[in-house]
Amino acid sequence: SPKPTEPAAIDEPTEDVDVEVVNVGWIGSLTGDQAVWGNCEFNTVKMLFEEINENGGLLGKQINVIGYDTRGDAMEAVNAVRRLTSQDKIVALIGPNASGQAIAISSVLEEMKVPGIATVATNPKVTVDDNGQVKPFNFRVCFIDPYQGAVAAGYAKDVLGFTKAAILYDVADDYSQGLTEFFEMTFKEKGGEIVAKEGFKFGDVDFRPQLSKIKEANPEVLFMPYFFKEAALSANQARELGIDAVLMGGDGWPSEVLIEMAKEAIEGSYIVNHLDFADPDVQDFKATYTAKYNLPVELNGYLAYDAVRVLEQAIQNADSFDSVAIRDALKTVSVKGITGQINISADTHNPEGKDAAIIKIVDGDYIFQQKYSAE
Amino acid sequence: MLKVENLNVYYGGIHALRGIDIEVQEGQIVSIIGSNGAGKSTLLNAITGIVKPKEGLITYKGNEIPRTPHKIVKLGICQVPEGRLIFANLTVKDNLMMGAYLRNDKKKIEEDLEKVYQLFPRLLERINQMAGTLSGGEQQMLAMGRGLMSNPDLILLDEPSLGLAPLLVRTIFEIIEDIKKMNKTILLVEQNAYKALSIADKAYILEQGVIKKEGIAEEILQDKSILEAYLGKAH
Amino acid sequence: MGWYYIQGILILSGIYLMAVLGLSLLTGFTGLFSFGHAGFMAVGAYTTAAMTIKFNVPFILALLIGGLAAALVSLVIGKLTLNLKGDYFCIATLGFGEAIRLILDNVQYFGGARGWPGIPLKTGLMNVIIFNVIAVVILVNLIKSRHGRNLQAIREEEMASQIIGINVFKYKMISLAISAAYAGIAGGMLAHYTGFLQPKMFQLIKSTELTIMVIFGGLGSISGSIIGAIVLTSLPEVLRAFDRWRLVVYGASVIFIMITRPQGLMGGYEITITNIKKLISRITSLGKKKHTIGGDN
Amino acid sequence: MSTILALKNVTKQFGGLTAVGDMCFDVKKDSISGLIGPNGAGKTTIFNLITGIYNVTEGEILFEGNRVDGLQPYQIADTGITRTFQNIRLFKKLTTYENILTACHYNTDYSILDAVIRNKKFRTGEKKLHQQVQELLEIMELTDRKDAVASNLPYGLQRRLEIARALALKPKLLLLDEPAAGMNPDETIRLMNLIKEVRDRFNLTVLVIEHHMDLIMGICDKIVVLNFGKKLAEGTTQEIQSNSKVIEAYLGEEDVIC
Amino acid sequence: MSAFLQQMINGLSIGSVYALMAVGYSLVYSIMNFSNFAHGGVIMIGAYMGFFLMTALELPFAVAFVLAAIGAGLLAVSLERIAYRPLRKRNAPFLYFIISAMGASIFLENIVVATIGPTFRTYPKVFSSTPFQFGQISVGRLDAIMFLISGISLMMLVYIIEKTKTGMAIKSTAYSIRASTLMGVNTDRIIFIVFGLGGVLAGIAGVLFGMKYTVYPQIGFITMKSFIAAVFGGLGSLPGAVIGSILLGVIETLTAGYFSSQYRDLIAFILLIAVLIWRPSGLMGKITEDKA
Ligand SMILES: Nc1ncnc2c1ncn2[C@@H]1O[C@H](COP(=O)(O)OP(=O)(O)OP(=O)(O)O)[C@@H](O)[C@H]1O
Ligand SMILES: Nc1ncnc2c1ncn2[C@@H]1O[C@H](COP(=O)(O)OP(=O)(O)OP(=O)(O)O)[C@@H](O)[C@H]1O
Ligand SMILES: CC(C)C[C@H](N)C(=O)O
Ligand SMILES: [Mg+2]
Ligand SMILES: [Mg+2]
Repeated sequence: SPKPTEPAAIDEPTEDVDVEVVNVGWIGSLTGDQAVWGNCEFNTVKMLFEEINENGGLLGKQINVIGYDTRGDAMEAVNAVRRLTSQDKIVALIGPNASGQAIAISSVLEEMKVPGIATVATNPKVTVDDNGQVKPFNFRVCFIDPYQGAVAAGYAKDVLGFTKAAILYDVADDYSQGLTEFFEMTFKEKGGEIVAKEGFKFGDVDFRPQLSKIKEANPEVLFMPYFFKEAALSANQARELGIDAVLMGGDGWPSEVLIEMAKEAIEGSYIVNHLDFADPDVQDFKATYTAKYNLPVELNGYLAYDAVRVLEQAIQNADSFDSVAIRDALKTVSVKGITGQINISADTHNPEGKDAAIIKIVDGDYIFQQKYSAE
Repeated sequence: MLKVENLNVYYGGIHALRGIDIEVQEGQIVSIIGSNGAGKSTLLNAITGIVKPKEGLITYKGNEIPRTPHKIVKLGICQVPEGRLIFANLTVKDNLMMGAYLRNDKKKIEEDLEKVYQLFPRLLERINQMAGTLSGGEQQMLAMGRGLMSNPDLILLDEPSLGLAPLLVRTIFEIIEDIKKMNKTILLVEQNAYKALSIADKAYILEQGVIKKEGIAEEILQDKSILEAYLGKAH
Repeated sequence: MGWYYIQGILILSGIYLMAVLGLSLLTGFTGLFSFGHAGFMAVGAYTTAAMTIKFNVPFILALLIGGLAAALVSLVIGKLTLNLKGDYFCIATLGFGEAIRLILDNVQYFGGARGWPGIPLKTGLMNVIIFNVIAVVILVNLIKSRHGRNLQAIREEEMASQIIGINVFKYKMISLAISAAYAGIAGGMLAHYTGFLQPKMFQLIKSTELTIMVIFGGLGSISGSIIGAIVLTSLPEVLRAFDRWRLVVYGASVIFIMITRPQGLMGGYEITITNIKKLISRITSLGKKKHTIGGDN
Repeated sequence: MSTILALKNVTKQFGGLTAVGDMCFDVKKDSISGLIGPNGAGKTTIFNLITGIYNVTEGEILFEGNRVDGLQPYQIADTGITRTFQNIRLFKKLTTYENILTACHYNTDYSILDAVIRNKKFRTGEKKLHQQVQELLEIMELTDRKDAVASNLPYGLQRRLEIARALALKPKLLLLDEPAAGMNPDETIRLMNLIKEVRDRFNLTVLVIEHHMDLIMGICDKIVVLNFGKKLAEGTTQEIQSNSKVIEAYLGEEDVIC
Repeated sequence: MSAFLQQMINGLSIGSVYALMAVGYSLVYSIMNFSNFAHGGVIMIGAYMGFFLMTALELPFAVAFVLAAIGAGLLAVSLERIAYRPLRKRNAPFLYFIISAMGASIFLENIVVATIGPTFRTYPKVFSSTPFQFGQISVGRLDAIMFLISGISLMMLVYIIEKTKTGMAIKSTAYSIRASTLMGVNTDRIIFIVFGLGGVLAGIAGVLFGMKYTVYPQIGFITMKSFIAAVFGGLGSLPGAVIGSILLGVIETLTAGYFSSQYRDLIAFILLIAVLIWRPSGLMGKITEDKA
């Protein structure tokens, strides 16, 4: 796997921002369960800024990307952002690749007044605090979980026609909890019934006690809003226990690893995704990336791509590398990304009106079904 | 049978043995006496390889002894250590069986076990007790018994009478003489100098890591000046 | 390297030092090994944060309340486990430490397992230093008193301590409670330094790190603990340049220290004015020969 | 002379084994009494019972007329009983001085808070302790070894240090468990004199376990003989020396050499 | 009823995973008297060895399995040489061993991250994933195999320790290396055997664990549970380790199944503490009284 840039290679950053090189930060999982994603995201960010640099840079300056590993850990993420904002003097941050870390770092970004663009962190609290106030320096390029949960529930109920759903979720993860909450809400609103709801904790590998309980409840669809490793293990164990419900997941699923680990178990499952991987719009990027890194593009790559585009646009609009100016520009950015048109809303700092893509796993492949949007 | 030449042992900066020479003939009882801290235990430990001498040669039956204790034991040398070092977590019986660890002659082992029980009937009574809960004296008996179980040719005894009741002290010395009769050789370290000298063939007096006197045990026992100088004025 | 960054490392070192000082009392001077101190840190951290955020208590006061809360929890734990021997005590504390974390995992009021972001940043270099100076003074004075000697007697030989009239259980309790209070305050400072709390921060590995620091510095040496805390807190930061080899190096160094210098850096010696004087006179009398502090092997 | 310690029908069982059975005896104030008997007779067990390390299975132990069985060891030390151990138990890594100083802790009562703020109470208290240590070091002739680490002391001195440490408590009753074990005859005699001296100086009562008969016969006012956890005999040295049961079970026929 | 039975089966199967790990753990504890926290690391390496032998070298499962077990045994033995022996020669207190072991475990985990990479790997399929079906109740094939293997290895170990001379030497070495040496025991060899056996067990556990779940650098983490199980049963007691593991597995499962899955781990730790308070040396551990 590719090596992240060595932070040691960076020369003493000068206090003055007006130098030839400007630092942009990235954080995410380079190790740990989601390393596949984090690495792809980091690679993407580096690749795009290299391209930008080759084309003369931004506002006449070269961009240097500094990235740190969070091991998927919220605390590490906080430490890394502290270092990026204080020592490395970044002007903006891209990442991290999960809500748990994104929520944890949001207050540091606020304190240091450096804008951050989350890639795939879908939990609402990433950009909005408990009181519904928007966090001035936190942005994202993906849709959010109330939407994602509603799409999943709506599709399960309205399109697939299931009325009895069960949920297994990760209690230690903001993303999983959020998605569960919104799935449950919509599914019930639509007249469906949640027949079982069971939790586990990040790090668990055995889900059979919970699955046995779920089996008793006899659901038609089992919603599994968490990441691919746990998804694969729990899918295998569910089948082993004789659960034949249709499985359904969120954007935590799409990954080669999932198929590799649980090909048979997840056959025929549905996923709510950010995009259709076969969309002609994304093929260019896919090709360049694969040519450069000899690796497939993971989900995060596409959103990281859009995050870079959004940041690029904002810097140009701001015509400055001042963090606050970039923040102000971000509030009104509108660019055509590869996952759709991205219009950041000044009220929520989320992109408005992005459709979700429903994907079905057929013969070990992610097959696009339709764009679906919850009303 | 056993010959120690120019043995020097150090503990860090402490020069515990300074050029010791001793010789033990087959079938003899050789006593080593000397006050606390003279280096008696250190000498025995050096012979069995527990402490590594800095200098010196130890030969057993004409060959230089190996360096690791378990190989030395295999030659038929057995130490009944000071402070007993019984296996507190094993039963009395298992402790005795550990003594016979290197032996494979089942029958003979059973016989020897009987013999030990005869010598120390108390051990038979406590056969399944955890050795750690034995009284001090009982532990001493066990250590002796365990030593005998290895059926050694040369047996090194480090203060075997320590903490024993008077009657038992006598028994122990009788046993030592019995062992000698079984054609074994004994190197005995004792505080109880009179007893030790009276059963020994030969004796060494060790003071501060140096051999101060050696000779026929009986002669030393007669020599009032030596007794006063090295063994205290009590007698 | 910016001052802000160095300051960060110093603050973090100071925070761990606080916990290490407490653990040093327990481990170095009382001979009890705990693998549950992360649990006490957690209690302190969450209590302090709750005080400042939910009840608007001033920071310093909140820290003290956090320490107190940890001490109280430790008393309950001590009552149940201090009679256990050696490794079983160690394991029981491990169990308690993990239990505290797992309970916090389920306290939704504090964000549960997902964590608690947005804690105000109040821990600064100044208050960390002041707290540590006070902590050291208290510790030194305690150790150099009959109470401290009683603790050391317990470390050396428990049964003999009983026989000379030391209420072993009570003194172990005191030692545990004080060390838990230190850990609790450290936890409170940590909460207000990172601005984010998550039960996962207080896993077993954190307790281990604290113990490693104490042992690294040398059991029974306060100056050793201070050096241990600072060196080992900054080490992972310094090693960041090693990227993914960082923790490999860290793990290897831990083994290396254990097998080469198991008595720790200071080996039970203290840096005091008299010792320094002694050392200087020794160095001068030795001429140009190089010498390390604390001398002995 | 009044009774200071009394054992009344004391029994101690380990599982099925009765280590001490129905034991009764008194110790008179200011006396030196001996406790002898074959190995495993239950002598050390009796010490362990008196000092609260083991709980009695049955019976009562009275010290100065009050029950002490059931108390914790440190509470028993509080009442004025202390001991030495058959297997030396010093604070191994502390110096001679520190060993004694620690044991002196009784003689001052400043609190932890006093210690932390180093007030007057603390300072006068500490001063008193250090004086006491000096005295004890002199009496026990340990002054020149005061900075030696306990575990490096020769065996004989370690035993002496254990006694010094016990004396630091200013006990009323001192229990010595084989204080002369591992000592040569000369050292044994010196120890004997020391015990007498200490008894007079500190107004102590002493109960001693020994297998060295010179010592026992030389200093004891009274001797209790145990066998198999039961009392075999009790009396003066002459009585015991001529008691045929004792000779048979313990002393043996011939004249015993220490 | 069938739901309950299914949960019991789940519990037994989780318990036998713990048991496989706990037995090796306990074995080392029984002789070295310290908790070898590096055991988890050895399990992890064992799992990787099995994986690479099967995928990169395309060896048949049985061969890979045996080689991985041997490899893990060798690793454990070398760890002993490097990280513990110097301490042993110095009579260091048990805590130093624990710390050294933790260092080793950090080292092993991260060396894998640094070299092989942090992603997890999936074993090729060896056993069919269709479970044995008994009416409503299903028993995974791999589970049955694991249960069997834990049982067999335990019996073999108990036999070695209780019935052979080597076993007695293991026990005596556990108590005092010095005294054992004086009995003619080659204590270095005994320790070699113990670590080797512990390592082999770890290797077996690793491969089976990897097949059942996946292989990733943090597998060692799960050994925390087996460690609890071992304490539970009484450290150093092998049957205790197995009984503790099975109990823990069942209790955890029942907690998750009938109470709340969130409290699963908490219950485990509370149980640990309760057992220690009730029986300070675990269910089957020996209680030793200090003798003055
Ligand atoms: N492990 C050790 N480390 C340091 N010094 C030691 C060690 N063992 C013994 N010594 C020292 O070496 C010297 C000789 O000790 P040794 O035990 O051989 O004497 P001894 O004649 O057996 O005495 P005793 O009659 O008390 O058993 C003593 O000064 C002792 O303090
Ligand atoms: N904790 C224990 N568990 C079981 N048995 C014990 C325990 N402590 C002592 N015993 C037994 O009680 C008996 C008396 O032991 P004790 O130590 O009191 O003997 P002693 O008279 O001091 O002998 P010695 O003179 O040899 O020291 C012994 O048989 C011993 O095995
Ligand atoms: C990569 C994504 C699955 C991350 C997820 N949407 C989150 O917010 O945590
Ligand atoms: Mg000796
Ligand atoms: Mg005794």
